[in-house]
Amino acid sequence: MRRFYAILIAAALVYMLISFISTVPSYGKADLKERVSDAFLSKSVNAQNTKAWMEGKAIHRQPAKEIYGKKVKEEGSANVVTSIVVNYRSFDTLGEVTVLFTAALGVGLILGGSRRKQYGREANFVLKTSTGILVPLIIMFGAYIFVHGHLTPGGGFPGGTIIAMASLLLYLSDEKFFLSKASTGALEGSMGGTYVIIGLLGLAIGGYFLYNFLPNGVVGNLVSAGIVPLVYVAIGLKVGAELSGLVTDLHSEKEG
Amino acid sequence: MMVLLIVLPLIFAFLAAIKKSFSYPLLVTSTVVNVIIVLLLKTSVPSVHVLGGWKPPFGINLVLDDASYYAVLIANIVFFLVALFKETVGKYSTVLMVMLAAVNGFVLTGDLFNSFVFLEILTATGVILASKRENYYNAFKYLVLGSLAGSMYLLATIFTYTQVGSLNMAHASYFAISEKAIVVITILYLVGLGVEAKLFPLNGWVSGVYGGNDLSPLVMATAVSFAALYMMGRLFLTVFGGYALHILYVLALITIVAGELAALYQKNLLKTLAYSSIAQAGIVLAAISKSTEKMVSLAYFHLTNDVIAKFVLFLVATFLVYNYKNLNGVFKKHKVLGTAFTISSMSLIGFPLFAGFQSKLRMLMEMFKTSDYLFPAVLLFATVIELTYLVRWNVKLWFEDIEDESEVKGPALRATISIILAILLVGIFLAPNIILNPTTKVAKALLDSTSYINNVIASSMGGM
Amino acid sequence: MVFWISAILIGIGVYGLLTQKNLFKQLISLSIIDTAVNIFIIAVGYVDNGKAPIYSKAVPKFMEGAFVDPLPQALVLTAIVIGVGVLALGASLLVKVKEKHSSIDVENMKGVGE
Amino acid sequence: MFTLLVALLIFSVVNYFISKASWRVGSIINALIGSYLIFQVFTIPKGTEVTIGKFLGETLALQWTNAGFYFSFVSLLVIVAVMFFAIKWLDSQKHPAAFNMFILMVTAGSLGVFMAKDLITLYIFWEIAVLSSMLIIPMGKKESRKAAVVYAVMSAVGTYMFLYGAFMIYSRYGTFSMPEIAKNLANDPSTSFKVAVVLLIAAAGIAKSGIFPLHTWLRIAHGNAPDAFSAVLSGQLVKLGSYVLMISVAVFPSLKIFANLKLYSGVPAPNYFLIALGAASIIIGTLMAIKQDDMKMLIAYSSVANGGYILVGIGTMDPLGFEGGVLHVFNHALAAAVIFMAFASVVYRTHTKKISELGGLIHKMPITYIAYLFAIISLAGIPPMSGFISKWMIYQALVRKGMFITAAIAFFGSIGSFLYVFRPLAGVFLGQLPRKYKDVKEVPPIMWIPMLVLVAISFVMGVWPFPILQPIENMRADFGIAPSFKIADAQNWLVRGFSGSWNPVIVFNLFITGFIVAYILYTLFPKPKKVDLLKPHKEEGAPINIYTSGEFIYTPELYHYNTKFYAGFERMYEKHPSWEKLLYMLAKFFHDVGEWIHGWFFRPSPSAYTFWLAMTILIIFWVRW
Repeated sequence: MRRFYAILIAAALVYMLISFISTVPSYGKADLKERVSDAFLSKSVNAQNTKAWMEGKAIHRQPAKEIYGKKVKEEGSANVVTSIVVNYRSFDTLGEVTVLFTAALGVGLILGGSRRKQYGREANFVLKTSTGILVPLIIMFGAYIFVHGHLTPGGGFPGGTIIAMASLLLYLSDEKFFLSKASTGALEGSMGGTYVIIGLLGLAIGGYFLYNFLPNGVVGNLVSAGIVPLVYVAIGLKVGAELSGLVTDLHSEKEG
Repeated sequence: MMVLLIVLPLIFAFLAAIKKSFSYPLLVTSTVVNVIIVLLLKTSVPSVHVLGGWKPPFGINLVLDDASYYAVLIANIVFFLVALFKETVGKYSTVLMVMLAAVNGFVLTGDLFNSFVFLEILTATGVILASKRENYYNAFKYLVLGSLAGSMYLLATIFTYTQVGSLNMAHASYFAISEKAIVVITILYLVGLGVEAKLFPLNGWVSGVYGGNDLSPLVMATAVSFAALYMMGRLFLTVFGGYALHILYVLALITIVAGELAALYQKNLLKTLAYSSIAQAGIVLAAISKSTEKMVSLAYFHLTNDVIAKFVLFLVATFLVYNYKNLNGVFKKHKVLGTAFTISSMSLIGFPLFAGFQSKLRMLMEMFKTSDYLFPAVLLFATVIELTYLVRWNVKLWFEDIEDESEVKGPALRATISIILAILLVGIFLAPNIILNPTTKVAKALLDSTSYINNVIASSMGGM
Repeated sequence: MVFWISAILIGIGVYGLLTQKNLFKQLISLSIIDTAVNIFIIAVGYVDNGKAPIYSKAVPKFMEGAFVDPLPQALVLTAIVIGVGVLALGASLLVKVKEKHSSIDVENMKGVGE
Repeated sequence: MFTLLVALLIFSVVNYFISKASWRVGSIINALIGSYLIFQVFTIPKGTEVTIGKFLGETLALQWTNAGFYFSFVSLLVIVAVMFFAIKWLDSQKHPAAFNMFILMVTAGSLGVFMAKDLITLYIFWEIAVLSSMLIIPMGKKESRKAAVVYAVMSAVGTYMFLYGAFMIYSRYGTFSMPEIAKNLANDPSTSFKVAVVLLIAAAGIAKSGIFPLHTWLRIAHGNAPDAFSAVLSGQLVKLGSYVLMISVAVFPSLKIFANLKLYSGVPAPNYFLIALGAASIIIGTLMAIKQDDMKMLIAYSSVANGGYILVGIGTMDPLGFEGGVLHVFNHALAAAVIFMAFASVVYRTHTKKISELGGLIHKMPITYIAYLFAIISLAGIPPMSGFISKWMIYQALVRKGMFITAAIAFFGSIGSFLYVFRPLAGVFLGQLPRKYKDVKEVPPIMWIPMLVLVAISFVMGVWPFPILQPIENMRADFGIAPSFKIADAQNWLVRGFSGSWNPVIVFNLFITGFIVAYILYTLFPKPKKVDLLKPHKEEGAPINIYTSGEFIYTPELYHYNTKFYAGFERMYEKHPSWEKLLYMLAKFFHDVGEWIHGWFFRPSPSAYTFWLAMTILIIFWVRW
């Protein structure tokens, strides 16, 4: 009976959501001209006239222009999603980093473990050996991902997660392995601090928090897009440390 | 400048992660610095900070106007006061710093998605605080409800994006959203924010979280509650001016009655106060939903009184509950705490000589002026019930024969702060304008979406 | 169509939350809802025949309709991370719930009645 | 005036700290302040107006009227007597300092109520009085904790109805000032509005003076409050209610306001309704008082009955009835105060308030006995005490208006009052002295002097009532209730009614003569002998086999003739429906609803939360489309 009612309610909710969907432009027909995204894509936010844009009278249409391999004054990352995540809406990302930070903190506080939990089962030979081979590669791959965050798909979060995979692998393969809280915490904290300090430098230099105070370079180059790669490196290391810490917490227990 | 309110606690929190033993001093420092910054900011109201220099509606912007200034002021002072209690804060100082940043961000932000992010941080930190003293199941319930609400909030934000084309609040307010879409958006926002704002059937988490330990009610019932109710006003008055207010009104009235009745039933002191705080939130929401300048101003006036009173009540109650097995007659041992408790509860009821009287009576009068006879009736009915259980508790705590003979040393700091705040409540009764003037400005700022939009637009023209 | 999928997924998540007695399954239902919302967000930004919004040698030029909407993708990135955080918190809480109440099944938990 | 009130409020806090050092000094200071206040009320010129300040754009003001003067004077008499009484009595209390503080606050609050010119000022001071008295009540024994809550809730029900009414008035006329409201109400065409407003305003008075539907708090609050404070509660605080009732029918001239309504027995329907409530209170109060074994609860119920008399008198809006009702305020205040103080003295010495455990105290506490005796004579309305005058006036008015049923009830109440006041008299003071009280002594002079002073005032006013009738006449004139003849005729020593007039001095002389004759007869007859109450038990052991008047006597206490004093009479209505139970059921109902809400919405699992969240969205969705 309970399930029946649950189905009814869920069905009613689905019906309601579907009726809501009628207000959204149909799938694939999104018109970017009406959205802020066009300005992001064409890297022409500074050229917009806010008032006119909001009133909808302005030329929402952005002229086609060459971007890859050019020097674009406004923004320099080839990956537009990255340019949004770490530049246009970098503050969201700071919040996001904070959520993760909070989660890691919370897991630490809630579980409160301080030593490695023993499961009493030995990892097999294949796992052990391959871990030894794979871990450096994984870490390198992770680092590659977040260093190239502004050029290719990926970025700090995936990169960090991949790094955390390495530590997870280590945990799985070795009952004794234990990352000290102090080290992950220190990396986490210092990298988070780096992000904020980069932002504050922007505030000091440009007058805006998280202002891009470095030259943008040429779109598509590794050294380009100003503070974006720096921030992504910080985020990558931070997320890596955080998730490793999280894994550590899940694999630890209270003393005694 | 205003961005420092968010960033400084955050960087302090990150530093605290490096060296755990510094976390408490860092918490105190960050709250003190924040209070100072807030006070310095007074001169720069209204202003808009454009993050990264990306002008709205493209980038994210923080808006400091009269409304958000007031909310930030209250929140930071509350955090400062909480930070003084070293034992209570315990291991949770880093969490509190993050939460402070989140509250400030939630209040200041002018971007819908950004507010979602901060809402989620608030929920996450709230869950962590709630889990103190092994209160895990209640924390989990809060987590489920909170993140469900977060999903609704996010959905609403996305619907707004598809309609408006940006995530900026000023733009959303400026944009004429189609009738059909705005219904969708407001319903989802109402449910999403309703959980934090303790709107009726969505507030099941409150008693577990407020009643579960000695730290979470102190911040959740005061600063976070204030921020959530501020956001309610910001969204439903400034951004979606006027939509869904009648739904809010009905739900708020039900909230008042349900909260009071549940409190009447409660035998646990902290939970009683938690339910009472639900009812008070209902009153505030009902007043907000009237969307006239006077009523909104009174809503925040009432909320301020409630926040002060609740802070004192929880400060005293948590001390009692976690130090004595039996509460009968404990105030005979702690006269100062008792006096503060009584004054605050009388203020909550709305007896003359205390702040609650000013806000309740003014609200009644205003309602009668606009010939709404339902809200006053509900309010007065609720007051009778509120009086019943608060008097019952006061009498029990003061006059019953002592059963728990143990005596805990008088907490000097707690007593001082609670009595000072209690005296402040009397002061507000005598000079209500010290609160009413700012809240009138709050109401003006919340209701005047034109100048809100203009501020934001101006920031994109001329910089900071 | 994708919209429908996300709506149905939300329905499934809600169904799970309503019927499951195991708290961890509820947490997973929650995660399903999160995912559904994320799918919805991504779907909202899709443009027919649009490419991933990354400039490269293949697509060096900004052109109308050439790319899908990058903003929802950025939002989803944030939303996913938030979901992860919440999930981690919930899971760790459940570990402790299990320790304290000896079960994570709503009906078998001890000492939660008030 | 305002400075006076504020000074009182501030000083009450100061006095707390003085009393902390030495409560006796504090209580002496209290008594001195009280005495000063009595002189002060005579010096304020009538019609003085003081503006307190602005509240929400409305001016709050105090105004010194005849009514205010009369009520303040009566209140102060009672309060000051209790303050003097407390100087010694307080050493039996646990919280003397707090008592000193709150009683001063009660004084300030009540004076403020009587001085208020507008409804909001009245409300503010009213709440101050309620709040401070609410904090004194739980200082008594165990039960008093619950009593305080019941008191606060009942009072709040009335008060908030009052407030609702006040705001309804404000939203219509834009003023809180009572004279203006009176003017506006008289010209208002909407009958339903007027009826609603007047009854809402009256609700506060009904709750406070213990009129029928909200009377139950008197038993528990008066019965369990600290003993001397019961005197203030019954003698003074209840009169705040009478004052508000007077406002609702006299200050808002009901005869003019309801001129277009049908008259029943010469009074408009709302007044008739109030009179009916008053009559119901008389019946309930009397019958319940007769049953009580606890002497304080007994007098508490008698306060219900007497509140009924006052309401009936005022409600008639007849010159005689009005004067009678208002004079009854004075009489009952004094009588109830003395009775409760006498009981407080008894409890002070014997530590019990059960009538059946006491007896024979006349030999040990003769002065208290005399004070009590005269007080109950006044309460029962027997000449030469002043109680007679007010009851006589009320009867006159009722008969003249043709309200025979109400008159019959009033007579019934009067006879009933003989029964119930006699019960403590016989049980506490007369009869046999239980052995354990053989060392009981009379209370010290500082405690009996206030009682005797009040009794003396009541007595003098019974013989020569014109000084107290004068302010009442002034009041009546203020409210425009003009009689066709002069009621209090001091020149001819006459009090006039519709059916004749009488000379209080002559009546007094007759009674004194009768008393002297009776005393002579008493001395001529042989003296009664004393029997040891416990003697048979000591000689014969367990007295199980003793059987008397249909009862087995298991314990010596059952020998006491006060046990089941009015058993025969009580049996006639022992299965009566209990209103108190009904109110408790209501309270239980809200409590259960709270439990239900708690169980359905707040306690459950995440699933249930999800359910409610989904339902909320769906319901809103459904309502919107």
